Amino acid sequence: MAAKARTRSTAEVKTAGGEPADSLRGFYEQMSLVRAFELRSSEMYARAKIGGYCHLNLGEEATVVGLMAAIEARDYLFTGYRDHGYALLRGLSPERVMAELFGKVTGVSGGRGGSMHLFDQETRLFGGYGIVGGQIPPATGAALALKYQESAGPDAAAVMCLLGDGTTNIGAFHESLNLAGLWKLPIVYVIVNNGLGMGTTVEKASAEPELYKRAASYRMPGVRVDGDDVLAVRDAARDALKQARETRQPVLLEVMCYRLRGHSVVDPARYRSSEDTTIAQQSDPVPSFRTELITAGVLSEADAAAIDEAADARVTEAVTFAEESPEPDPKDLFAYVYATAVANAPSALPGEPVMDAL
Amino acid sequence: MAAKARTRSTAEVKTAGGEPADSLRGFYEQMSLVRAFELRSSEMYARAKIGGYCHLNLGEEATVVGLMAAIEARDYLFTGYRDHGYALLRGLSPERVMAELFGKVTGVSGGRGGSMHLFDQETRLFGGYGIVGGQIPPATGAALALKYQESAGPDAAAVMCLLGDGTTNIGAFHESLNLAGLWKLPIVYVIVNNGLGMGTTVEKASAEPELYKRAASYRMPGVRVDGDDVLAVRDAARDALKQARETRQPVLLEVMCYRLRGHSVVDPARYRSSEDTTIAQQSDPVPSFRTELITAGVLSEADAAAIDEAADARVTEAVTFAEESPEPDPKDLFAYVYATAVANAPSALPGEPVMDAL
Amino acid sequence: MTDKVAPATRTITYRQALNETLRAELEHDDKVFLIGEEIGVFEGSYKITAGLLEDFGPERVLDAPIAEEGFVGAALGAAMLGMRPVVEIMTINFSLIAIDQIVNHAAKMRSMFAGQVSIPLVIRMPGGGGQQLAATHSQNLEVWYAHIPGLKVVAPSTPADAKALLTAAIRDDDPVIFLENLSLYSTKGEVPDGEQVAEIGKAAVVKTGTDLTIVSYSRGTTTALEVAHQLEAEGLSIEVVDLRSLRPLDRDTICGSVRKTGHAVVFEDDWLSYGIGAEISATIGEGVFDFLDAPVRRVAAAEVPLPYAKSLERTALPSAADLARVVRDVLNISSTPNDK
Amino acid sequence: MTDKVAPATRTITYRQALNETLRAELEHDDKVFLIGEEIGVFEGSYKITAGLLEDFGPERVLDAPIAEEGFVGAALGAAMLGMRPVVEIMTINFSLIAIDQIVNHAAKMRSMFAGQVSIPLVIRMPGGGGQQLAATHSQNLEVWYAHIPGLKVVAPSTPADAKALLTAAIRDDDPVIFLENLSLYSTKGEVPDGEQVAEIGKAAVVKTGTDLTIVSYSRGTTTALEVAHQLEAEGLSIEVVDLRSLRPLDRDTICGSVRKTGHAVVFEDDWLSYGIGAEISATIGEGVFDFLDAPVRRVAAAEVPLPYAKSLERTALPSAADLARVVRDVLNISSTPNDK
Ligand SMILES: Cc1ncc(C[n+]2csc(CCOP(=O)(O)OP(=O)(O)O)c2C)c(N)n1
Ligand SMILES: Cc1ncc(C[n+]2csc(CCOP(=O)(O)OP(=O)(O)O)c2C)c(N)n1
Ligand SMILES: [Mg+2]
Ligand SMILES: [Mg+2]
Repeated sequence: MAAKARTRSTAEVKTAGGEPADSLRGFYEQMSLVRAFELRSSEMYARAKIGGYCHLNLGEEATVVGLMAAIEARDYLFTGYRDHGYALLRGLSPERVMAELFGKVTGVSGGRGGSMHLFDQETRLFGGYGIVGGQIPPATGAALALKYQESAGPDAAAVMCLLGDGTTNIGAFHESLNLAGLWKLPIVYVIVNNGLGMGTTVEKASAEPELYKRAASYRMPGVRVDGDDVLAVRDAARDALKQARETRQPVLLEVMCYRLRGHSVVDPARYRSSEDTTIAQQSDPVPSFRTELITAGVLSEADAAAIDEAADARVTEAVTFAEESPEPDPKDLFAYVYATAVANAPSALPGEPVMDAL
Repeated sequence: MAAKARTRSTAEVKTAGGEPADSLRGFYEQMSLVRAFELRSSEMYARAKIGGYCHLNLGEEATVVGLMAAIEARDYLFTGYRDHGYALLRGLSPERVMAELFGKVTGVSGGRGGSMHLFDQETRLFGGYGIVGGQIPPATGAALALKYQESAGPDAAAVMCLLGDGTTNIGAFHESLNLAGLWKLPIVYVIVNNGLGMGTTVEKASAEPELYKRAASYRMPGVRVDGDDVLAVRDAARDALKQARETRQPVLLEVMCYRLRGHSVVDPARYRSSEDTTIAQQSDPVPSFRTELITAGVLSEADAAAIDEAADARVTEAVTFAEESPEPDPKDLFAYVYATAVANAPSALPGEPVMDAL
Repeated sequence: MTDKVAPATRTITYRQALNETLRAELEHDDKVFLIGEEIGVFEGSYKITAGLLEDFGPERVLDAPIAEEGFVGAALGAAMLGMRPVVEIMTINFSLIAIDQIVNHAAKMRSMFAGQVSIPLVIRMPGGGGQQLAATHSQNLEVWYAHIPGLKVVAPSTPADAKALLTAAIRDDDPVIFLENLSLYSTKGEVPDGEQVAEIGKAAVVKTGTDLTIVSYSRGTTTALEVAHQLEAEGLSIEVVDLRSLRPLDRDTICGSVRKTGHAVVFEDDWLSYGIGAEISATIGEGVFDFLDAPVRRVAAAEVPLPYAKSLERTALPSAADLARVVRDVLNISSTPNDK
Repeated sequence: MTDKVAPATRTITYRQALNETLRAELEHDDKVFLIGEEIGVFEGSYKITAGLLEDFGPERVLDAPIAEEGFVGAALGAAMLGMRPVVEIMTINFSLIAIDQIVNHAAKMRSMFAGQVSIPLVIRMPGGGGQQLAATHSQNLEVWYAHIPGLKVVAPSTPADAKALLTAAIRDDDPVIFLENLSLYSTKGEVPDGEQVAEIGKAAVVKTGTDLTIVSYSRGTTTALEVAHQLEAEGLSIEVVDLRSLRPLDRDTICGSVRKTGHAVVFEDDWLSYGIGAEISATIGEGVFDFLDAPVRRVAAAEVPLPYAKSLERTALPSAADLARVVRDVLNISSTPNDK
């Protein structure tokens, strides 16, 4: 019902709204890459190449592409554990992302973080966090650091902090948004509202399910946008980032989208109603964006097919790279525990006498 | 400035608004008792009869009296650490409250809780909590239990949960109000907004300093009332409790008042501007309510003086009782650790061998 | 365990034992209710509560938003009014968000209010590594809870103990931390039919032996038994003490065993320094000093945030092979006291 | 401590040493900033930051709302971008609200992200009982932090160490938990002038002796020294080891001392079971088993939520008298091994 209200009619699509064909084509390429990567991740998980938990962006591709089109290279990005697509579009190679999922030393986090903990200092992808809401205070602090380090203005950096709808109910959300509002920090909090936190609907989790309204508790603008509309997402995010960087006005942006499959790869999502599943499938942004671009004459069927194939090939290369990469060397187990070396740091392996290991 | 806006002109006072003289007189007696008790607590602290932290309701008497006039005996009350006045008006004898502050076995919490942790099962004063915000989740859970235990209606019980303005910025506030809004729990959250959390003003602590507005994040009514106006407080609280007990609609009620002195007995509050101090003193509800009642002919000067003297005498009795009461017996150190006895429960005193104590 | 005459048994998983016990207690006492994230519609992240929402309805099986501090504290408040909530925290790692309510509130209220209120609250949560869940999702923080007066902390290692300790925990009038382990859920064991109520605070000698005592708990006990049986083939007689309860700690049973064997090794899944094994070792050192023929050794996890990569995870976690090696070491050391 | 040639010294309080060090580090590095509740306008709940807001302004001395998880996490985030935040949590009891950010995030990030980010973060907080602050405000939870890889945990006992360890902590590129103690703030000691940078991870023998080693830290060390001096009058020669760093733990210094004295007592303010002393005892038991003439004993707090009433509080907390009694006990036991 709430879901239905969010269904977007193709008539609203803005492809004709002056967006250059190149850019549209680029967006489709990105969506196609994320889709291909996630489908392959699912397959690799089933083949036990990937372990632990693995959460996919399937169904959220327009949101991922729109947000990543808005963020600048100088900005910092913090996300939850559903992070593959963002890492790819932040500029990390599919090879290094897939290698991380495989737990290989060539992975973005050296194989130590896995799917939930993608991090890259260079592209300012500042994690990948598995504890619900855990990313929100550090993201807020990154914005605080920016305030120390540079002045507001169009060239200033900002922080984008992604979180799920279910995550808005945790204390860290409240504490952090209050700090940002109080201290006027350059940060945009983006609620990727896919309607579900595992199996619980927004309506069963949030007393105020129109989540953008929660911004008012912090005198912060709250904005909601259709997450299946890549251009709308990009524009809303760009706008929010502009406020953050130019006037230090933090913003809460809610992006409405759908999760196409289960919460994680292993979840068959039996709890979902068939109506809900149908809506999610009908709203799938990848085929619908494809159709739109073809209808608008931006792509031919053949172009689109070629893009999809290229994406798939790219992911195949990534899998090969991941497969062939070495695992981290057990000798390096203690390598990164401390940045400043310290006397008596533990280095015993299980069963080693405590005194010998000194 | 924000403080000025809260100053109440005597013209607004509702003493003439049909409230029976007896009831008004009773309120003054209560205010006078709280005032006398708190002044004496301060003195006893200075004389080292009271230890630890000691937070007073000085300046908040109209709020205390108004709230306690609204709550019914069947309702449950949870408060923070600034709890003496509430305990007194909940019906606990000044003797047992003072004895608790003195750390005596006759105290309401057996001398184990002290000033911050007043608890009485019989009058449903459910604590007294020293961790900021710590009372909010349990209070919410008490309301959940009520929902299991009885149906809504005018005779149903409800929970009143008191908290300070500074406390609205902690995660537990957000998580709890969301649960109450979501599950429709019979609870009234009362923000006793005295403008300060220790030395920090509301404006420096809360991005949205009009705290009652935060109710909107939980689709909950938010109400603000003048805390120097005992009748207004009582009426607003009664109204809120009515919604809680009859329709299970939780309410956030903000009561605007002033802290007359420092955060705790030992705080000289040097950080307060003289303007702010002046406003607090001018708004002092005890002398102004006294004057109002005398002006309205409810009390004569002599009546008022007699009430103040009686309150003082009552507190003197309490001090004598507390002085003469015994300290808890060290032999009872382990008495209340567990309700269900259990094998091997620790009972060693410092330095006793672990094995002997078994 | 109760000492009734041997009831009929069935072989079921640890998961099923928990599920059946929750069901039985929901039936047994209408003050019991379950609360936690995804325990209803989703049937629990690890499916411990499968079928319970359907049979008991949303009041008795209450799905909570992601708000550990809020809903754990709410369960505590409900317990103050006489309800008997059984909380599921999805894993022990997330309990850090609720720990103020658990340690500063649930554990302290009864004492602080001089016995005027009791807290019949159970908090169930699994811990443990080895599932490639990486550093934040693989912890064994049981020692934190075991350190806190006012809590009771149990950590069953078998389906039968899971049943009997969970029943005891739910019927206990104090806050009980009930520690499960991800890698135990699918393990099987014989479970007696009918009501079984364990005595909290008691360890068990789960295998007798004369040469050396292995002390362990939860997942570790299953490995300890495996190693003990394997070493039997080599002619070593190993006793295994399963702690079952971390607080209170049954020092008599531990020391009684080591007094007999003269040798002890602790096997634990947490980090070595300041872990559970430290207290066990200290207890043995103090309690049976004169009977100890060799230093107490601890086999514990390497002190690193646990990495995701299998190669590193495997290296960091204590294994049966590590335990067997240390047991042999200790027994050698005792036969030639000067080789260290 | 540094090994420069004896600089001039002044006798100041522990509080003043902290205050001066914060001032010096704010001057020394403009990436350093202070954040915490009531540290500015109010000058700190315990006045450690007195005068700093006035001199460094609200950007360098940042008053935070009551939101421990939020502002501790924010400090962590600022550290990720190269700032060097020094957080004050009003007391260790309130750190429970922030502990997910400290343990699940600050401690793990560097490892989990393969060294791509460092966390130069200091979290200062006092602990300790004895002030009649009751159960929720009197805890010594240092063992929780000491158990966590990725953190460094220090607990200075003197004004000089407070200065040198705080300087080291602020200049260290890892998260450092800096443990203060309410009852140490007004204690005095000689503090060398000029820059002093301690080596984290090293214990110190603060008094030499030959009969028995007392191991302690923070407030406990002051009591240990007092008792050691008092027992000297009775002809006992007591060595005192001040741990200074709880993680890493300097096992060499502890074991080196006990190897010499053959006897050890741990004096600690936390609860006995699973406390700091458990690890010290286990370490000694394993490290110098063959040199130990008597069981290691622990003098620790009674295992109750600490009551407010003075009569009970005094009974529950370990005192100099308790320590002296146990030291005598241990030395007697060693002279007549069969009396236990
Ligand atoms: C503190 C904490 N509690 C619970 C979990 C388990 N958990 C992982 S994801 C999730 C649901 C989050 O939903 P949402 O915020 O909507 O994000 P989505 O998965 O839909 O992207 C839960 C409960 C966790 N990781 N951390
Ligand atoms: C979690 C926690 N953080 C900090 C403190 C220290 N503290 C005690 S009272 C207080 C201020 C609370 O202010 P407010 O909520 O406005 O209540 P008031 O004292 O004004 O009644 C603070 C910071 C605490 N007790 N608990
Ligand atoms: Mg979601
Ligand atoms: Mg206040």
